[in-house]
Amino acid sequence: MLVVRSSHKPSATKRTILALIVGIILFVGSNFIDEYRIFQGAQVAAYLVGIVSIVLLTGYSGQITLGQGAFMAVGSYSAALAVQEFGLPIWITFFIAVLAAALFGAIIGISAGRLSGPYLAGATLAFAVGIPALANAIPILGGEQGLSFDIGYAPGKYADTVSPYKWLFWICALCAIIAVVIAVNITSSGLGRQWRAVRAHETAAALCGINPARSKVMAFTVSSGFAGLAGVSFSATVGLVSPSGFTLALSFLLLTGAILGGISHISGALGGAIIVVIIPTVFESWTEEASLGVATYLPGIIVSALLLLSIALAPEGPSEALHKLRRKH
Amino acid sequence: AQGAATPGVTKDTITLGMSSAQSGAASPGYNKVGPAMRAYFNYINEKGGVYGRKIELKLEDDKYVPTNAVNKVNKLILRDKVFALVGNLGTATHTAALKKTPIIKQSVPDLFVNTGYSGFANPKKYPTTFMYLPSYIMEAKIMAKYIKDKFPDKKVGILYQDDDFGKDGLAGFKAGGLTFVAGGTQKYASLSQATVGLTAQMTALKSSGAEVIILFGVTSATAVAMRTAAGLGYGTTWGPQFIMGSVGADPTTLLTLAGATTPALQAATLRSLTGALSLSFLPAATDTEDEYVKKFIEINTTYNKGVPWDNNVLVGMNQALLIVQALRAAGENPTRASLISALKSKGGTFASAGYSKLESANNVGYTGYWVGRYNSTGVIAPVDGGKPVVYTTDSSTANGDVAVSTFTRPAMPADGVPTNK
Amino acid sequence: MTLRVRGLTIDHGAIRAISNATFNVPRGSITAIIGANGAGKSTLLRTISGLKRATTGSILWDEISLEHLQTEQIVRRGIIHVPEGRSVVTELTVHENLMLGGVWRLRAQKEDVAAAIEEVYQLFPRLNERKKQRADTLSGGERQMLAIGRGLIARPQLLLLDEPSLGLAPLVVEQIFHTLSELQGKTGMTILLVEQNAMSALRIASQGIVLDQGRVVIADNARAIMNDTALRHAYLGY
Amino acid sequence: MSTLLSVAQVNVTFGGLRALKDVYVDLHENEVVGLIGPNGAGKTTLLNAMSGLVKPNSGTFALYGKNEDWPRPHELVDHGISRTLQGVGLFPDLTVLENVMIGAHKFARAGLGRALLGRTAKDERVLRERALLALERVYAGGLADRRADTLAYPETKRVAIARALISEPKILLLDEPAGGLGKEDIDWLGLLIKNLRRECSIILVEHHMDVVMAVCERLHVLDFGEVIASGSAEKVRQDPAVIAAYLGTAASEL
Amino acid sequence: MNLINTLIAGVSIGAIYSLIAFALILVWRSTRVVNFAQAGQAAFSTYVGLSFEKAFNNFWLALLAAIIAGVLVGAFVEVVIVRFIVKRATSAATVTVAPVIAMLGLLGIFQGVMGLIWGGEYQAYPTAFSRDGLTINGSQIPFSQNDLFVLLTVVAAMSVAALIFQKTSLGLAMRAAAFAPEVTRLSGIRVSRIRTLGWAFAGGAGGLAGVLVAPTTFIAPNSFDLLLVFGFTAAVIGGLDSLIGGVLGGLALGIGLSVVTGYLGGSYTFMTAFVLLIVVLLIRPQGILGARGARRA
Ligand SMILES: Nc1ncnc2c1ncn2[C@@H]1O[C@H](COP(=O)(O)OP(=O)(O)OP(=O)(O)O)[C@@H](O)[C@H]1O
Ligand SMILES: Nc1ncnc2c1ncn2[C@@H]1O[C@H](COP(=O)(O)OP(=O)(O)OP(=O)(O)O)[C@@H](O)[C@H]1O
Ligand SMILES: [Mg+2]
Ligand SMILES: [Mg+2]
Repeated sequence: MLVVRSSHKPSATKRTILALIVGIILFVGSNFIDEYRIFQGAQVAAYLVGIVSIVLLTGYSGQITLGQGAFMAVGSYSAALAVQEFGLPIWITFFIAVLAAALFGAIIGISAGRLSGPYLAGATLAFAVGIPALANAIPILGGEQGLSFDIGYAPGKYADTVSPYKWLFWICALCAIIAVVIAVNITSSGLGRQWRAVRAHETAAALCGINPARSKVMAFTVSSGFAGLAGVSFSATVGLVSPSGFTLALSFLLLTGAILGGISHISGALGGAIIVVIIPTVFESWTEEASLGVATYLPGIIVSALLLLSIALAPEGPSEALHKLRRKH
Repeated sequence: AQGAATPGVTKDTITLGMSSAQSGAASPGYNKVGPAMRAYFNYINEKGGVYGRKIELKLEDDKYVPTNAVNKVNKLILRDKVFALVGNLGTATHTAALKKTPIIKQSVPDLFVNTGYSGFANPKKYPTTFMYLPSYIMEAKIMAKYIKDKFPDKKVGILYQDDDFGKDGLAGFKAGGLTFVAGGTQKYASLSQATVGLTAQMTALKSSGAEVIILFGVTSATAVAMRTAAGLGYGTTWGPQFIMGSVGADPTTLLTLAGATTPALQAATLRSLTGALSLSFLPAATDTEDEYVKKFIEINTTYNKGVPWDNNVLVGMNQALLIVQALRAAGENPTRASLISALKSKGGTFASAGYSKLESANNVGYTGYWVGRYNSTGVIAPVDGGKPVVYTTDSSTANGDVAVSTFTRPAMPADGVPTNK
Repeated sequence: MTLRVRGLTIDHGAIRAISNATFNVPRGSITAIIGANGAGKSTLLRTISGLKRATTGSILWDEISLEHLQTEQIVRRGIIHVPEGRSVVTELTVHENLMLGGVWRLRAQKEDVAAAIEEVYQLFPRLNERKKQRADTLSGGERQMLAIGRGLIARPQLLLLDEPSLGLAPLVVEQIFHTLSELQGKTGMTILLVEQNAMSALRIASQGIVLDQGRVVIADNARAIMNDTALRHAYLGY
Repeated sequence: MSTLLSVAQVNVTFGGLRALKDVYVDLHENEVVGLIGPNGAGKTTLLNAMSGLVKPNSGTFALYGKNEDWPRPHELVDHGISRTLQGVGLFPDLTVLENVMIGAHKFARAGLGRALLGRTAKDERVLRERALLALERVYAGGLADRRADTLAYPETKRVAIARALISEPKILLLDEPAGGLGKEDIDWLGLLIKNLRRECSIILVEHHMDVVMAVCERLHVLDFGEVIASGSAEKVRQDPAVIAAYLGTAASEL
Repeated sequence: MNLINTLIAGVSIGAIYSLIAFALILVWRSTRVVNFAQAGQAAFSTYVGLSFEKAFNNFWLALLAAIIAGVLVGAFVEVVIVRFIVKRATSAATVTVAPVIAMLGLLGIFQGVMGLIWGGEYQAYPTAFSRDGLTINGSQIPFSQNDLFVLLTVVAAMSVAALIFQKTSLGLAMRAAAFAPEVTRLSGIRVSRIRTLGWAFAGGAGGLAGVLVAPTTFIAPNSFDLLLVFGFTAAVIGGLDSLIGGVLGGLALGIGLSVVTGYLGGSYTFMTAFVLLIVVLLIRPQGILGARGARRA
């Protein structure tokens, strides 16, 4: 007898309902939390989208990226330009950011699609350093000061009652929820499966009718689109799009978040985002009263050591490690 | 407001906040400013504080990254509920903070921002923000005036940092009526001087025939430029007059960079520095005769243990001295509003080490510079010997009025403890 | 020098690959280990060469127990393992792969290594033709030849061969088995041969060990196993 | 009897090495053609040329009676050609079911847009059903949820065949399917190939002569990149050149 | 004239990228890890050198100290950290990324420790030879005795390393251990020791590179970070597996950047590196001298 097992993953509809519930919880919950936490929540949401974009590209499609910050920059600058030059409403610029970054990703992906491993890492690294430096040189992009990107206040009569942080948080959280739902849609569809197949064995995938080059460029494009969204969310929290916002350190931080959360699952991204936002703050506050040198360098050392430790102990991320542990017992 | 307590002020404390680069690539030098301020506050606290209240400084590290700055300033205002922000560092970082934190909305006093970007001195846009440094435009105008006066027929070249800092400078030079020799306008990107060097630029400057060369960049770039120049024959076959902006001429840093602490390099270092001109608005940290410098060194030794005295410590202590006076002027029961209005009305009269007037009335910082020359021991002293001649101007790019300042610096309060009202 | 295996049990996590195996491989013999896919043959060889640790039991070679030695140390005692799956270093050339097999032998033996490489080239002329080519451009069978060749360079005293005939042309298989038995006769080395191709293996072996789901079910004279039809049906599928 | 696939005058060189010289092979409907020859003779290279993994220097490629350009690997499936790899070539970190579903790629209708919106449920159901059927066919239905890298060797071979069959090929290229298998599995494989003949034609590269002789009508023998013999299995087996180059004494045992 | 000067300046800075590329390639070839912590490791060794320099005022002694420090640090890093990470991160998703992240973490630790020990200030490092531009036909060119020394050292170090890799048993063992640890162990080679040795070598090379580079860039906990980006770019352009490729890649990058910086301005420097890299890789995805990819089936 042939039984068609239902997949263990919830269907798209279930996912959407789940997302709605999460959204409502966040919406209601945001009224009971202090402003600073809400602001940090918005940051976490922005990082979350960035990490998701890395998980898609590196975790699923197997293309390593050290320069996701550059794609975020492309998205953010496009959005800010759209406001500045054409006076477009802010909400449209979120789409523009996604499209612009995706387009850019497609172009870069066409060349990067031929590279692998450290060669790709090298190219993305150079890109990550190059883009902010370039932005600095192009006058229309506002130099070091960058461009303003202000999502403003809640509309109409809510402008006075809803604090700007809540407004910011809602927008960033909405972006993050949409991003996660779409990302999960992709990874649980044939598309995600194809990416993983190409990652695992390019030749075998080709013989199954998948065009590996196309598949890789597609992953690059989609991931860049997410990065673009991360970029605007991120810029919304700063109110500004500037070269110093998209340093190599940002790209590395996101990658770190992706690894710590678990690079092979979208589910880890939230954990990763929380870690990269919260952990440094915690250690900084510990060492605040220490002497100058110690206060300057100790937090960095602790965070780095923690990072090393977690990679050595759970390279797949905490969820996978727990899973393995459970299987053992 | 009536009834509601002023944030950051309790019966016996006043809490201030500061966000600056304590670590990361931009931090060296600047990361001494905050601790120096704290050291001075501790000194004051020991002397009874401000009307009995002890001053606490919360120091946050933003690594010179705008996102971090927003996060940290938000933390200071929303979480730590500081009374005022003091000495925040950086243009892009602070622009972001002004946008995405409640500085303006909650009227948080935002004192003595540590940047020369003139745009912050804009009471309409940023009613609570006060500058500290003279603007880059002022500096360039003063430099232009000095060069036109002292080197009237010489060909002038410039190396500037290719960003807003350098561009502000260029605008100032233009306003000052300075023209550059063909091929004598060279720029570098802020990250590239360490990785690609400045050979291309310095070679071009040399072949342009410039006799006076302005170095309008950060200190590390100045050092690379000087060193590259040495390789091109500076001091032997090539003898241009170098003149450096204040940002790129922090003497301690410059000396270290050039190798003053490395025996093999000392002689060459001093040779290449000797004779170079530089602009400053505070006394030289090496000027131990200066009453302010003297007192600050004293305080540094006891309250900032282990931190060597240098220009950055001077900057921090001087800021702290101004802040204490502002807090006193705000009254026995200070509010954010009273602090701002006190600063506006009385800031110009505060005692400080600065040789020019503090234009707090218009949210502007110091307004003048003096020109100094490095001698053969690596110490900077006024060009013509004796007291420094201070030039003053404003930040407008429209008129180039630069005048010798008539401002006389107030004397140091007794024992370095302000008693103003 | 006999290989003595006593009460050997080996686990892959929850999977017991070998349970309580006890047998001897007499010096100078060819012993064939046969059994179905998954019987534990490879695991056994990997444990002897120290790539895998046993759960319990002991392995003695030359009265020295091997189970706590590192692979390198085991190799230096003359025990050479040619693992299954055409294991070569794909990024090195054919010649370099062969040289690798002799790297650990000291300088004094350099010439002997050269001679051994020559012998391998004679055994597999194909490899000689492909000398300078990177191993990842070889055909499947050529790779297998190279893997076996690398093992022979070290002039083993105990040679562990895991499915050497895999993917080789019938003529070559014949030739390899022939060479093995010849080499054995000439040098007196001991060979432990794992094979799917049970009949060919037993034909050159003096002893056969049949593994079934990790247990030694038979350890007997090779000829006896071949002639026992019932046994062949039960475990070898003929 | 019509010709499904024929290649002729195929030449492949790697650097200075001529791996294939004027090689030809043709394949008729519902037949199994064996491709044998010594190691390094060029068998895999020929399959690679036919499947676009190697670019021939010259040669013609005709499919269903029409001359075509040499295909690119991912176009094979659309031409109705499936191939297994000499190694096993599964995707190790995918489940068995997923592995086989990848093979059914060409039946998927949903594009990027639907994937983004999560509207792929129908597609997924169709692919899953097909994949399970394909797995059942090679008696591997029970393995569906296992990760491919946890399978035993014979199981991987079965899954690889299922993955090749799921796209309903007209032409199947098998590269050493019996390598490393035990007697029982080999017997089963021979049977499967025989059965498959009813729905497709097969080119079989194999060193296990008993399988080859049991299932192949015709044989092509390659040596040093050249066809040294071709014709009915019976005839080729007794060809002295083939015996000398390839079979050895095994010829007499068949 | 200006163009020639620009090109010459490019060679002298290119030599430095080559050096960094050299250290990266050494580690890559012997362990298949791209060592992003190299920047920190090299800076650390250079600080040790600087301490010696200050204490004894002897360049060569300091150089020796830096190299030895580099060797020790390299070995330490391999034994204490890399080994575990390489062993644990084996799944398809993590095998390439985890070591990269680990190296970034290591970089963070290095920088912090250096800051604690030596402070954050940029410091100058002396040169062995004069930095004054050589005079040719009466005109001074932007290429000094010291630049010549650096260039020759790079070429010499590369040649020695290439010789070791290509011609000695040790080199063979290193290459084999990098790609196929198991077969290598089965060939009687102590793979773990060989890997440690590879890291030690590369660490020493990093120390050498640091001391030669430091005079041009200053030394600070993070002063080599961007140089590493360029060194990595150079290595990738040259083909990560080829030491000679690393030299060529470094020189090509140096000259390219010098020309662009000289004629267009420093803002385009980083973008140029990216464009150059992409152009080279589009033509040869394996880099100028990299080996061709393996056969696919
Ligand atoms: N790395 C591993 N992890 C988990 N289980 C393993 C591992 N290697 C082998 N096994 C299991 O151990 C058992 C014995 O495997 P082994 O490879 O030794 O068999 P074999 O007789 O060599 O088979 P074959 O003829 O297919 O090579 C099998 O059930 C196999 O699934
Ligand atoms: N990319 C390549 N570069 C150089 N030589 C190659 C390349 N690919 C294959 N060859 C050579 O071409 C010849 C044919 O190889 P092929 O893989 O087709 O052999 P085969 O007949 O399949 O052998 P086997 O039965 O051992 O699998 C071999 O000698 C091989 O070394
Ligand atoms: Mg086996
Ligand atoms: Mg083959």
